[in-house]
Amino acid sequence: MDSSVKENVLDVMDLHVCFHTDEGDIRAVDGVTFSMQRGRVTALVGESGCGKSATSYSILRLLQSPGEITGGRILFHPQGGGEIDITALGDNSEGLFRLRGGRISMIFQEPMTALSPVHTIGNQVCEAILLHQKVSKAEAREKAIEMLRKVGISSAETRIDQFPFEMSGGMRQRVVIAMALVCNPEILIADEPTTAVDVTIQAQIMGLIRTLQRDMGTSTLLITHDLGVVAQLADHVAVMYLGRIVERADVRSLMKTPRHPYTMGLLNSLPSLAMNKKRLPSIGGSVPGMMEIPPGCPFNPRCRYAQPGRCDVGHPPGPETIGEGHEVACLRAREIMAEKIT
Amino acid sequence: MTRYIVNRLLGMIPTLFVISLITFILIQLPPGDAVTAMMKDLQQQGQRVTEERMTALRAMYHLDDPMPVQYLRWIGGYLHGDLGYSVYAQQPVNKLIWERVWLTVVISLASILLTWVLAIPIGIYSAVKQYSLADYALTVLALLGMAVPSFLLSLVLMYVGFKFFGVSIGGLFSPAFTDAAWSLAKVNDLVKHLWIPTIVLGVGGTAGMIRVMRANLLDELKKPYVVTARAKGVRPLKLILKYPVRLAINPFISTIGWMLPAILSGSVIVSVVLDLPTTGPLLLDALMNQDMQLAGSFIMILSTLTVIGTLVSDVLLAWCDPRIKYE
Amino acid sequence: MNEENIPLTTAPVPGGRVRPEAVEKLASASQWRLMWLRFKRHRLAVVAALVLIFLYLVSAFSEFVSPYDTDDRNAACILCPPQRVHFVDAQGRFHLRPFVYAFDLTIDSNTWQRVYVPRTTDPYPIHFFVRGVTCRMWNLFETDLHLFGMKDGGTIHLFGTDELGRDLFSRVVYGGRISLTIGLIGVFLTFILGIFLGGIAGYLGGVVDSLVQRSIDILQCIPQLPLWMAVSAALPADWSGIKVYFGITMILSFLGWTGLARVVRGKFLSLREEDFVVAARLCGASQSRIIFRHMLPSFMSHVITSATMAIPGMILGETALSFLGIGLRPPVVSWGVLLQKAQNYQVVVMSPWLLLPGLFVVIVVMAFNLVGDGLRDAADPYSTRR
Amino acid sequence: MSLKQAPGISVRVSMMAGLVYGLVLPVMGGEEMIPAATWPASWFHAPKTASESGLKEYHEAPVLAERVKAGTLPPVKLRLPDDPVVIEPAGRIGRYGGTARVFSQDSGCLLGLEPPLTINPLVSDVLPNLARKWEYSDGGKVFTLYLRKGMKWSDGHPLTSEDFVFWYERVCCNSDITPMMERPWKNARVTAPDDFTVRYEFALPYPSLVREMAHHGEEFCVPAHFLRTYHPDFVPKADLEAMARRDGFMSWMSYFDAARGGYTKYFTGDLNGASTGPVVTPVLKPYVLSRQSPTLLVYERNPYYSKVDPAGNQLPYIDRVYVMVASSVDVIVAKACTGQASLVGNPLKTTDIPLFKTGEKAGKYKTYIWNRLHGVDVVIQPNLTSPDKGLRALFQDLRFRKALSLSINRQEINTIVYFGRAVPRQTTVIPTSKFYEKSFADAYIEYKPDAARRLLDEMGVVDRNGDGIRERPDGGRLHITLEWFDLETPKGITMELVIEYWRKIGLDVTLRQVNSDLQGSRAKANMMDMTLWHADRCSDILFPSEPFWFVPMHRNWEECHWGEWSLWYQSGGQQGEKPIEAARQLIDWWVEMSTTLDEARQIELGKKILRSQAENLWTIGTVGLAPQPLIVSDELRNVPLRGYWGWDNRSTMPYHPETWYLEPEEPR
Repeated sequence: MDSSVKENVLDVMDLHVCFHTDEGDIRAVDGVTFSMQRGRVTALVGESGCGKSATSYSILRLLQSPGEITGGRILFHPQGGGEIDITALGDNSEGLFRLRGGRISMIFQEPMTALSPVHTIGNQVCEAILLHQKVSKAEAREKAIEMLRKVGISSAETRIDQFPFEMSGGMRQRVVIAMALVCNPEILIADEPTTAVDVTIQAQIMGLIRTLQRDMGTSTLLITHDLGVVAQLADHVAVMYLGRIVERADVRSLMKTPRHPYTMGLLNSLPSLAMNKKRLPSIGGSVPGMMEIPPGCPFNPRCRYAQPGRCDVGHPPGPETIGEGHEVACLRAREIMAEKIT
Repeated sequence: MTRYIVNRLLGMIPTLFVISLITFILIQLPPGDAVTAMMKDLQQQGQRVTEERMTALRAMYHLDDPMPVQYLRWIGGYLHGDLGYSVYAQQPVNKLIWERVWLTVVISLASILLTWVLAIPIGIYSAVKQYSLADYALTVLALLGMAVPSFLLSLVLMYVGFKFFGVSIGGLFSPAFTDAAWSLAKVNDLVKHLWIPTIVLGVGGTAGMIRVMRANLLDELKKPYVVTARAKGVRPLKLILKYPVRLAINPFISTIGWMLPAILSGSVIVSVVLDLPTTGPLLLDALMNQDMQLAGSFIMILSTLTVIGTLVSDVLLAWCDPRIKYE
Repeated sequence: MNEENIPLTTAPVPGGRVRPEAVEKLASASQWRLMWLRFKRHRLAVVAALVLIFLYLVSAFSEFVSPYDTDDRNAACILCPPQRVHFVDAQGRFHLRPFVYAFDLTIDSNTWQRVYVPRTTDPYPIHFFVRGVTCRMWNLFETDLHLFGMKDGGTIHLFGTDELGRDLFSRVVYGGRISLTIGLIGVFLTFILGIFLGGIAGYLGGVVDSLVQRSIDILQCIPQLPLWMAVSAALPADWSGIKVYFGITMILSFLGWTGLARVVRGKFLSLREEDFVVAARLCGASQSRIIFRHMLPSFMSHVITSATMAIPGMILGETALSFLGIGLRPPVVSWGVLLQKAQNYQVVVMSPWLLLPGLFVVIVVMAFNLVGDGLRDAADPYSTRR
Repeated sequence: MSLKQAPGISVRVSMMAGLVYGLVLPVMGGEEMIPAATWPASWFHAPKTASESGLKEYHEAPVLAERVKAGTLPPVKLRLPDDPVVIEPAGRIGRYGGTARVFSQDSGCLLGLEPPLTINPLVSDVLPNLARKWEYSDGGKVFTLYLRKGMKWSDGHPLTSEDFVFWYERVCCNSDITPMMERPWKNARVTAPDDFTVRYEFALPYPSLVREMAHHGEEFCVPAHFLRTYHPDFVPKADLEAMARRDGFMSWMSYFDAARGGYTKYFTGDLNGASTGPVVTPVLKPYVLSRQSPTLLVYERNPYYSKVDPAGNQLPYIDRVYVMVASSVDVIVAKACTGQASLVGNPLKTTDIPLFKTGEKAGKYKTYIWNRLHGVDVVIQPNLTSPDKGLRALFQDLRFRKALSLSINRQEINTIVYFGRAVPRQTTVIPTSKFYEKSFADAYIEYKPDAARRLLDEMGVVDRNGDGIRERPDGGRLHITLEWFDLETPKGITMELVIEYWRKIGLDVTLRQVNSDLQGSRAKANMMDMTLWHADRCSDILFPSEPFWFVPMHRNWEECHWGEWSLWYQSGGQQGEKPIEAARQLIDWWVEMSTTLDEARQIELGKKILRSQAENLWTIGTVGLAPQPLIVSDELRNVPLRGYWGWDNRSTMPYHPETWYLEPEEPR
């Protein structure tokens, strides 16, 4: 990779997303900043309702009313150099249309309904090709079949003319992945790709994404709430809670030395083989609704280390670097680290 | 699929048989018969209404045969295409019906076309621009279209047509053209007269369709495959038309089958108010005068078309929605 | 975005902070409470609902609201146009109490036309809660109290008069009583028939189901017109107006149940396999309990919506029947009957105010449709639409 | 004439005399008689013939002249009878050409009729037409018609007495064609002493035949030469059935009926058969049917029509007549007001006269006001032989019928419905009739509700339970259902007023509108409490032979007030119920009146019958001699400004529609 190409393929800077409802404006993404390393898998982890999907949707400007990006910038650094500020692109601008599916593509959680039931697989995949590449229909069909074979669909030539409902959930997810990667995008956003499929298929899908990502060098943003998937696929991780990033680090250091109490809680509640049939520990309380974000550190009501008067007052703590590429948004991070060591 | 169609066709025969029985009973239910109904017209024609004349007419048209015999003669004739002879109009039934069919079809098709050409785009627009001012305005307009009774709308339009556009009242041609040979002027005159029934029939249908289209489209717009398509970079207009509209339109395609009888029956009330020689008033007069042959045969034709129409609409639905399979 | 289920709350708090008790109250709201909350937000539907309530009240107290009885004839003003209500008189003076002008009747000997010219010299003030024509309120007790009327002998015809000099305003108010109730009762019957037949067909299936399906097909195959005519012709000749009215309601509901039955059957079929139904059966719930306690509520909202949509159909049906001369007939007064005599060229040219009942039909039908719209949106409280 | 001073409404009636064609518009108010000067004097006597008026050569319509030049038509002299009749038009000599437009309800009024005899404009006398003279002999049992020589059918075939004999022997006596023969024609004899004389012999004297020959005489002669090819006596029935089947007819009987020009307006062999073109029944009328479509019948002029105008021009003037078929009366009125028709009469309602008059300028037409011939527009008939014993007793009590009549405010009906232009009167003949006396028309027409209440109290019909409705003398509920059928006259609006008047004196009567077959079947089956009709047959032409409202001799849909007594008379006493003395007296008078030739005796008996109606109120009249609006296009000329319009004179027969012509102002 030559030096002129920036280290990060995508930088999200202080992103704000707000949902206007009759009950008032909900700040789903409350100032998120992270970046994706080129050719690497970056994971966004958090319980449902923490704003990770809203973030991923904003990257491709897929948010529709009542959701709206109210602040921050998203910078994309394509392979060939230059910089595109995605938030600045016009809603119906050509630039945005060429970006979507051409440079950045996305796969979704629900394989059952992600494909149009009344159009054949071939029709939908070829459409993606024809939108972004000047090729004839026959060539597009050839490429589609090639891609379907690549994602592991047997006898792709016949399957291409089938309808989605004639395929299993896993198979359909493979088609969605094929459709996303057929134009060799630079970034793939995978919004909980394995949540809706059973465990065996989950492993295959993850294996597929890993191999394709490596072969095609696609930098991938993985949205998930499953730490197991993160551990297997991700290189770099950001943990989100109530619309904010509470901890960011490479996967190994995050797994080994989590600094933020929430991350620790998440990891503790992971069943590990070593556990001998004890009740799984879980984080007390439940995620408050978007409308009842507590003052101070949003995690303080559920945090074991919370100190009244410090954690539950003032603005939520900003990110603080406490290690090489390791940031955490917790006032007492260092103290906890010290206590833990002793 | 063909096996399905065959046994549906076989299933029709008992249905049609029951319908024919019910139709016959319905028409013969009220007292009196076609001849007594003719008395009023005979009087107006300036003919003498005497007891002797009535008995002669009854004998002439076998109206004094017992009911079962009349039923068998009627249904027998119907089966091999002979629709019998209308006592009231003194002419063969198929001549009466075919004379008026071309106009009824023209008006019905025109209004159906108007309905589809208006309802679908408006339905789409008000769904996409949901809760915008345009959406509310179009909804209220659609409701108004459904709410105004058809005879009132046709009356007012007829008067407006006459007052401001000089379109002669009632009928299809202004007096000068009633018997003139077909010329461009006559066609122009016909078109000038046609827009009133087309609007009245169209408005009613359009209103209903707009609201159904809007509801269907709103459901489809929420589905994930729309988001997938957007993520693929499909342009908005193409996206809406190719995916959600394609699915939202399915129920309409299946209503094409239901249009079969409607095309032929034409709206009775509008035709009576606008004095259009369509099949609607023909059926109304036949029923008012208990003219069994004409009314019965015409209802059987409509019922047959309806039953076929339901089959056609099921087949169409299966054709345009691969998920539906009929074994 | 799709996994966040935007909760419903009552009191919005700036900055996205909400009072906890509002959230609490919402969580425990019953199905109907939820529907009402959601319905309230559909402004157009609320306005329509108010209009309907107002019209139903007016027709309920028609004896009180209308200044005259339906058959009071005023031979002096045959076919006289509506009297306009004024506040400012000819000299520009403003009067708090509204007034109307009397008419001067001149018969143009050339065209034989009755020409009514308002006599602006002496205005007749309108009084409220005035003693007037005595009539039997709901046929129970005598009363002569009226909402508005004249004191010193003048006549007031807000909507003008018909060819016999009868006050059109009073006839429209009384007519409303028939037309509006014909819709309710008709729909109620359709409701019962539809749910019962649809239900047993959907729930029991088998022979019953195919029988009901077959009869629905047949009924829907026969064109509407002959069914209407034959059944209305079957009404015996000497029936009084009111009996004919119930007869007509039966006709309209007898033909209207097929649509609802089909929908209910479909719902029953799909619900039968639902887990909560199987669970209820496992707990040993009786057949009827399952149907009425579990299955019905789940699609009651849909049924209510289609019912409110059916009422306008009934009202329009009544006017259509009257147009064809096979519906209600004088001396019964309904909007259909009033329109029957009014929808011809002569009326449009000479006395267009006779078409006013048509305006009321339009208003009521639109109002019911709007309320139906509001109900349909509110009926599915779990729909994610805003 | 000023209206009753209503509170708050001051009434001024402005009298504006409008000048129409130089005739002062008649003074407003029910005009009893139309002055004879309105029509040409020659219309009151037998029409002169060409020779009598010194006419030598004749002229014909240009369109016929071309056919003569082309050789497809003999010259006019050969087409006209030897000595054609001269008819004087009401206005001036007309202009040939033009196309008139009329609605199916009025087709007879413009297309005209050609019976052997015709009626004078005052509907009081019979005049010769096809026949030049007629005479009775053998005490009224023998009736002889002397036809004019050289008359021809519209296909050129000569009209002879054979056509009259053919009607009786082949049509009237054929049991298939006429299953039930009318009473006087049973065992009669019709012979043809020579080609132009027809002799009728009857068992009983038949004096009213001359009036029937004028009123519906066209039924008595048929194109024998044409009908021979469709009659079972000349063509084997099997062939007839085949021809019928081929032309889409149900049976040879309906095929023959169509050929006879019966109910079918249009008989053609080319429906789906092999014949060369439309075959049309030959007629004697001025116009012949040529084409038909669902909404239009086209009639062309009859080249062999037998009459000429004083200048020798063969009538009629108008070339073509479009008869338009419309689906509803309301649309007809709308079309009439926008000038789409040359003449409109029957479908017009009296209450719409202001609409017609205000639309005159825009529609380019004038609204003529003729007099309706009905003695009374609405004749109310309580059923004297009602199966309900209680009602029967009440109705048969003269006091009850008087109460019914005295409680009707005829003046208010006249004002509201007829703009004060009709005449409140009891059911009786029209003033121009020779049987008429003023007292008959004035019987019990005063508005005396109190007298009516006293009469009911006298009878014991009082309100017992205080609900404002009187009960029967035996205490039972008194409820009367009046079933009525809406035809011709404004019955609905009148009855809503009458019902209210009766309610004011405590009688509970409900209206129930029925359609034509219910009216037909329930009236004949004597199942009606009360019904009503329009009292036609009140002129000298029909009253002697069909006094429906005055003598129990007829049973059909028009009446229900003494069905059982009529049945008793019709069945010669075997069926029905023996009428009460007064009613039997009526029958005797009528039978004698209809069989005596003595004019004075006929008048005396007629007056007895009418006096009995005036005294006994068998039926209750409301308002009569009503204005009949007639929309006449400005193009249509020679239409008399005033006339009598009704069934008795076939609306326009005495006013010679063949003399009307079209003066096109600008191409419409």
